[in-house]
Amino acid sequence: MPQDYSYFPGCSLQSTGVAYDESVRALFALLDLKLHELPEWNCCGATSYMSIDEGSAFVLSARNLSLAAQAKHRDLVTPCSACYLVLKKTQDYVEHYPAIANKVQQGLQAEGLPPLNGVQVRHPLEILYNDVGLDRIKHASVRPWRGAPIACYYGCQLVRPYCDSDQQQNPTHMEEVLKAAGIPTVDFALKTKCCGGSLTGTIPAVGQRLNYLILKEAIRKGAGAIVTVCPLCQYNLDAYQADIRKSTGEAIDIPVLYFSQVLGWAMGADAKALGLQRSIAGKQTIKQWFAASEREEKAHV
Amino acid sequence: MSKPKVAFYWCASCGGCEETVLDLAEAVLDVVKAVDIVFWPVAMDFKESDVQAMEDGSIAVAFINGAICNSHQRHMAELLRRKAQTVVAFGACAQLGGIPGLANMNHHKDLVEAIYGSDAPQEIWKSNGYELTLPRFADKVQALDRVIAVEYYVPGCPPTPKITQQALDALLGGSPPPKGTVLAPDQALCEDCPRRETRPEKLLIKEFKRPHEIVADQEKCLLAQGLLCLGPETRSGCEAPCIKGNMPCTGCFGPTSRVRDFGAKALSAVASLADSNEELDIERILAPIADPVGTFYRYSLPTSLAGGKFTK
Amino acid sequence: MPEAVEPKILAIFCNWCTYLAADLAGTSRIKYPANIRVVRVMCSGRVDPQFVMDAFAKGADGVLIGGCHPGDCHYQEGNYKCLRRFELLRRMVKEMGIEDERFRLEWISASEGDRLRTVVTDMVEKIRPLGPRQTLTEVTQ
Amino acid sequence: MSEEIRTGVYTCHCGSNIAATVDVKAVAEYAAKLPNVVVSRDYKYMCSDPGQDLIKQDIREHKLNRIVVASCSPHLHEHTFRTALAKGGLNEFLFQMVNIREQDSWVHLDKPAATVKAMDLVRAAVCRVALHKPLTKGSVPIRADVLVVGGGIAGIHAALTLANAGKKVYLVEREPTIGGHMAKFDKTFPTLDCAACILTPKMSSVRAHPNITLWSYSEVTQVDGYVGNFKVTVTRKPRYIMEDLCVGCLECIEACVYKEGKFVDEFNMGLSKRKPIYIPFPQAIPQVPVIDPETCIDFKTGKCKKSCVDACGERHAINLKMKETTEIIDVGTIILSTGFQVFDAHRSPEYGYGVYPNVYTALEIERLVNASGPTSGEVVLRDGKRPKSVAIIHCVGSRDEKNNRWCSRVCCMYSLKLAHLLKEHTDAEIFNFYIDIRTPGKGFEEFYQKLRNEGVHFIRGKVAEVTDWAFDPSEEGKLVIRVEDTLLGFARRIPVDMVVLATGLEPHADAQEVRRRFNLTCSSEGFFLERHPKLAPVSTFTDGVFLAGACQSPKDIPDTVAQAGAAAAEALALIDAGHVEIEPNTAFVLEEDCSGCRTCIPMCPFSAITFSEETKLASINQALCKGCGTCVASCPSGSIVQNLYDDEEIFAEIEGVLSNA
Amino acid sequence: MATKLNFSERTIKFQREADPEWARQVSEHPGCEGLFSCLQCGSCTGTCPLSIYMDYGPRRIIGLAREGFRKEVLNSQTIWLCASCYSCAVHCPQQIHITDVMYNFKREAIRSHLYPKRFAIPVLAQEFYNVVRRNGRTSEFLVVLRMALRTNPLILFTMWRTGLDLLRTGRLKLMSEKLKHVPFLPKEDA
Repeated sequence: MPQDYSYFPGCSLQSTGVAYDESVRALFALLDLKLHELPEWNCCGATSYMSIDEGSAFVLSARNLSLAAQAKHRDLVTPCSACYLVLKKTQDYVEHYPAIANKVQQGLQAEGLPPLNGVQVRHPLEILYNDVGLDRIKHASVRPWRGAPIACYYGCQLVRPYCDSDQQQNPTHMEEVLKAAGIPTVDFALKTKCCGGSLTGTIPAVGQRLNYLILKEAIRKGAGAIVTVCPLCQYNLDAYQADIRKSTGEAIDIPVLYFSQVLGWAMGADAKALGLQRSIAGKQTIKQWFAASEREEKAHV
Repeated sequence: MSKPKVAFYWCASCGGCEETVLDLAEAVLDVVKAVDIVFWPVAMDFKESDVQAMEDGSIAVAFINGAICNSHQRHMAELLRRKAQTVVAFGACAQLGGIPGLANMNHHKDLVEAIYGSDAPQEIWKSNGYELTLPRFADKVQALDRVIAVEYYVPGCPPTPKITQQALDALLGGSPPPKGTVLAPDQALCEDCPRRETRPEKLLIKEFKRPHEIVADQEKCLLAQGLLCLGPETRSGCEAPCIKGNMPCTGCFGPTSRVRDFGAKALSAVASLADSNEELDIERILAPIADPVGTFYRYSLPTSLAGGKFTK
Repeated sequence: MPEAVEPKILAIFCNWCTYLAADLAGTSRIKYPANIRVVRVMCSGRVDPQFVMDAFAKGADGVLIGGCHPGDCHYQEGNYKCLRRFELLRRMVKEMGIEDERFRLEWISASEGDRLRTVVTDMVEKIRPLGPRQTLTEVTQ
Repeated sequence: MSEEIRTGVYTCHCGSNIAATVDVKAVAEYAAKLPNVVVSRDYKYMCSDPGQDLIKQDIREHKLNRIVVASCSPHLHEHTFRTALAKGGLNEFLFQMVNIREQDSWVHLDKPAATVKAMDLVRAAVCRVALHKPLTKGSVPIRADVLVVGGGIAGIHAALTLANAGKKVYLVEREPTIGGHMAKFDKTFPTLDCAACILTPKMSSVRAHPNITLWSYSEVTQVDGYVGNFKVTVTRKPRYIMEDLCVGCLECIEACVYKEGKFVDEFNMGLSKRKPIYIPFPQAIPQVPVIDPETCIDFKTGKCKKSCVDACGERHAINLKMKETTEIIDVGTIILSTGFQVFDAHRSPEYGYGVYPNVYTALEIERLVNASGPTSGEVVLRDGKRPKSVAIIHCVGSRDEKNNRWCSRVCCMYSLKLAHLLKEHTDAEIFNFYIDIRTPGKGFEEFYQKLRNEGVHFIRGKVAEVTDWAFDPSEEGKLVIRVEDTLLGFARRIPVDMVVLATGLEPHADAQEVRRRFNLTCSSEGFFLERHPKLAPVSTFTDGVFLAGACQSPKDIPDTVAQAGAAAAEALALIDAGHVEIEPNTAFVLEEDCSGCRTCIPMCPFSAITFSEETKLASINQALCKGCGTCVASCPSGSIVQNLYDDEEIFAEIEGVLSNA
Repeated sequence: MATKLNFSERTIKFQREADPEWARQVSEHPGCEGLFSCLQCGSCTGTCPLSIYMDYGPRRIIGLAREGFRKEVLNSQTIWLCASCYSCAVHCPQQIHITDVMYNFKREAIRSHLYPKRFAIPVLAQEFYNVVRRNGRTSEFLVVLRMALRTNPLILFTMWRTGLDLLRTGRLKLMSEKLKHVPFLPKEDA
């Protein structure tokens, strides 16, 4: 099992998703896994870019893969689901379409970069499931869970169409990992439904409606919080709850967290190190659930 | 009555075939008694000019050993062809191309350069004010019958004295065999092998060995011990001296008349014995056969279907 | 530059799998390059390395042997014998100057008309850039 | 051999099949100039009577002694032309066929290149045929006994047909009873006759027929030999109850220490429980229970009071020490009717099978509506309630690149049938979701019309998902179908109580093993491959082995029965001919040349080559040799030759193909 | 409620309005190969979370495309509403990469200027593209700001609360980051 990974945070993890970056780093540190951030990484060439210029979108993405091919560790971790999909898609298209491979090759050559051989694109969840394993997670989890059951929300990009470790239509790794850490979960049918992506900004009526459906169904199934694997999902579900309350008149206020935050907590990390203060919705719940026990407080002093 | 005239000549070969004639021992006296040797550069002082002076067709049998690899050898072969009624390709080199024929895996220019480096002799050679014209290399080493018509073949590297004696008897006797005959039995060596009985009925091989790797059992079929013995592929007639010496047959008597390409056929038979159906395992079993061309075409590359390396 | 001559590939196919796959490609109207010439034998186990040497000696630009998948031989094990010979023969043929691309053994079952197309197309595409081969007679002259 | 070779070459247009891509005239003109060619003609259809007459006539008039026909695959018409030669007075093997249709005109677009290819192939054949020798076909006698593998409706029908014709039949079935899938069905479409009513009499006839030996709970584990004389090994699993002693009173089941069923009942698709000692269904044949050692207490712990043995009493039919046995039988022909398996609905997770309890497969519904099923024909949900609305989703696992590409052919009709039966039993609102409705059988379209008139909904659209996501209060507690109604052009959400998945048919998981055991080929989807899709639909490439039923492709009961009859007829035709002709392409040792090296002996998979201790030579038993030629290729001294595929013939063909036109 | 009847709209298509050659070209683009194998089963539209807002939905877009109705496809709002969640592609029984087909249409629509000028989605894509080309990375703040300015500046007023929340929780980066070395990128020959 590798202990060292190259790390590609992606643009979102530097702004709206900064808590994701913090918590993944904290969680990996607790598990003795080292992340080596790629130097000078660039935008993955995601959705919006792809809509304009396919050729250079693949080059952009390939540039990161190529940086990883140069790096010491060929397992490239990216927590952002969109980045994960684009990087994997790039590998797939370069492999299957000679025309795209040529274009990418030319782009890399112009930059003096090597071809993208042998890089394995990984997601932290999949690393926890496959490399760390449920057993170790169980042993590393020291804090009993004090909150309500959680709805695991995968969103779309991580599980399809390039996902090869979990089931595309009904993924279960997040539930299994949380369960191993002693965190109860609820099942809900919308766990891979789209959060609306950038539509929340461009056509709020549509985008926020999708968020509303997901939040509502999770609550209907008895979840006290939603846990995500994607910075955009977290942002959409978290940041617009006030707007949704206003437009629907329903009192929805539910924390939307990253799986790395709740797991990090179970393994004893500090709330601040996990960026738990950065959530917008469900602030009261977060305060209750993630208050360190008195004994821990004392130990700290 | 004048005795039939016989000539011996030596082209590209090691000289072993000439030795065989001497190895007839006392019997050579009978030969000398029966025939009149008119040309034998290795043993007697005749010159080319003496042959030139002979009438065409005046030699009864010319025994030519060695392959043809340069212009002089070709010239001599053509000369003897004119002077002789019957030409016998004597020994593996003349019959099949022989060991010199392995040169066909390279271009002769490369070979010369590898051996002599920048000092390679030129066709016109000047030294101390003298000038010498050296024979020119042929593009390919050839067996004798690719250069001149040949009536008979005596196989072997070298032919054994016994088979040589039989050849002489047959040719000088009253009823010579049909032209084109290889003067040895048309069956494979196993027929004659002293270890024939010890070959298992269903022999398959898990591991091929090279002779230096094991001390071979003196009685048992060598192939059954994993040694690559080409007896099953090779024409008999030698009476298996190598095998009696506990060494596997390397195929100097060449193929039977029903096989077009000794090397390919030998490869087929040998590889078929690899005892596995798994690609990687088969590769492993056959790996000890490090040099298939040298192993299977040791004596016959020029007369193989390929004739040598396929060049572009 | 010499005129580009289309490579000619000698294919030796077993009667029960690969020859039928070629028939199926026909009935399915699957298109592939017209560079192969099929000689039918009953089993790939019948393929004598002499045939391969002969084909290359006569100027074939490639030789393709087609047999049933491992375990599927109509005669139970003939394709394994073919595989054994091929493993050694390809080494020898390579030593004699024939590029790997020119000599292939492929398992193609009777239902794989499409795979036949893939194999033939791929082989032709890989041989074409190697240029034409000369026959032995051309070399020696 | 001083005979003058006089070859006739015939190039076929095959209408425009060949002529459209190959310049047939040019090929014929080219062939005329080849060595030994005396006559070269082209003709519209060489396989037609006038085409064949042309050959016969030329043989007489031009004293032809070699014939080459360039047309289609030898697998199609080699036999036709050989017969024409024989009728023309020439040995039928002085013939070579050139395949310029399947392997030339149909696969190439470039006419000049295809024409040159045809010329190359014709030249090769002309070179080769000159070396052909006259040969005589061999013949092997056919044993009259037949093996039928698989006791579904196909196997039952084939076995009865043969047995009625007086042939001895071995019927081998892997399950404890015959009947196959049909035994599980309730009604059959489109006539709605009860499956049991038409099947059970046939099952009883199998048991009663003096010519049929029925081995249930048994599997064919090895097949040796060839057409006319197969040696078949059958492994008989122990059922722990002696078939010959049991009278089928079933008192042992009653007496079992388990008072109620406790284990998954396979026959009822897990909708009910059975005991460790059980009979699959009341009309099972043979009418003999079976003990499942996986669940029987005595097998697991050795501590059972064995009340079943007591109940059997003096009959002593229960033998807990029974062991697996093997039977070896000799048969002349084999009919394979091994059937199909149902697509596993778990593989389409979007439909929630295994997640939501009220999602059923069609076969489960067959049991549910069946009067002898687990609920005695009462259609109820898992909680015992009657469904008020039912969705039937078509094409589950079929017509889908991710699962099975093919149309399973029976699902449309059985879905309509289940729609009718469910409507009849529950009066629920029924929704059929389909991509295309396929009803091309006798009475099928009429049945579809009847269903429309019954008020069943037909919504054209592949269901996207089945969830319990209640978005609207009307959806609480229901299963919600989300689908685009493609004819109306909008997405719909339809809440239902029950979902039925019309799962498709696919080859058995072990079809590949079975195929190898019987030396068959599979088509790309894994069903057994017939010899020719139109002209030899029940034959296979292994002579003497025939196919019946869904092991060849999905089919409904009428087609299955028809095919089983055809397979039986083919077997009978062979048996009644008494013998079968075999190709003379065997190998033989040139004894005067053999050195006795024994290289050939392990090459032969049929043990046809033996080494004689007297002569010290190898020899090939012509009856055992199947003509693969592997020994020929490996004989180190070239002392084995093969008819029709001799070295010289192949060398000539290679030379011909590689010389340039 | 009375509906006003309107007889001036006709819904017939003449074959001259179709461009089969365009359909063929689309099907040759990487990822779009499956175009012609579509069964029109509707599982894409059925599973699409946004199809209920679309004018055609993915199934009909595929149908229009393979018949060559270029104008209808490129002018549709369906292609812009696609959020690229790949649900259609995963469900498609013919394994058509519908999402990639949509990308292809989006690019062609932008190249051919076939979208409403102030339509936020393509504008957002363009701004994203411009920022990445300039800086090597994106900046959410900058992209959204520029998109709003180009489409409907008033929208910024509805965003103030979210912006404030983000600022308060340290999730809004006002300064955009620029790589030391911005990668050279070829431009698609538009």
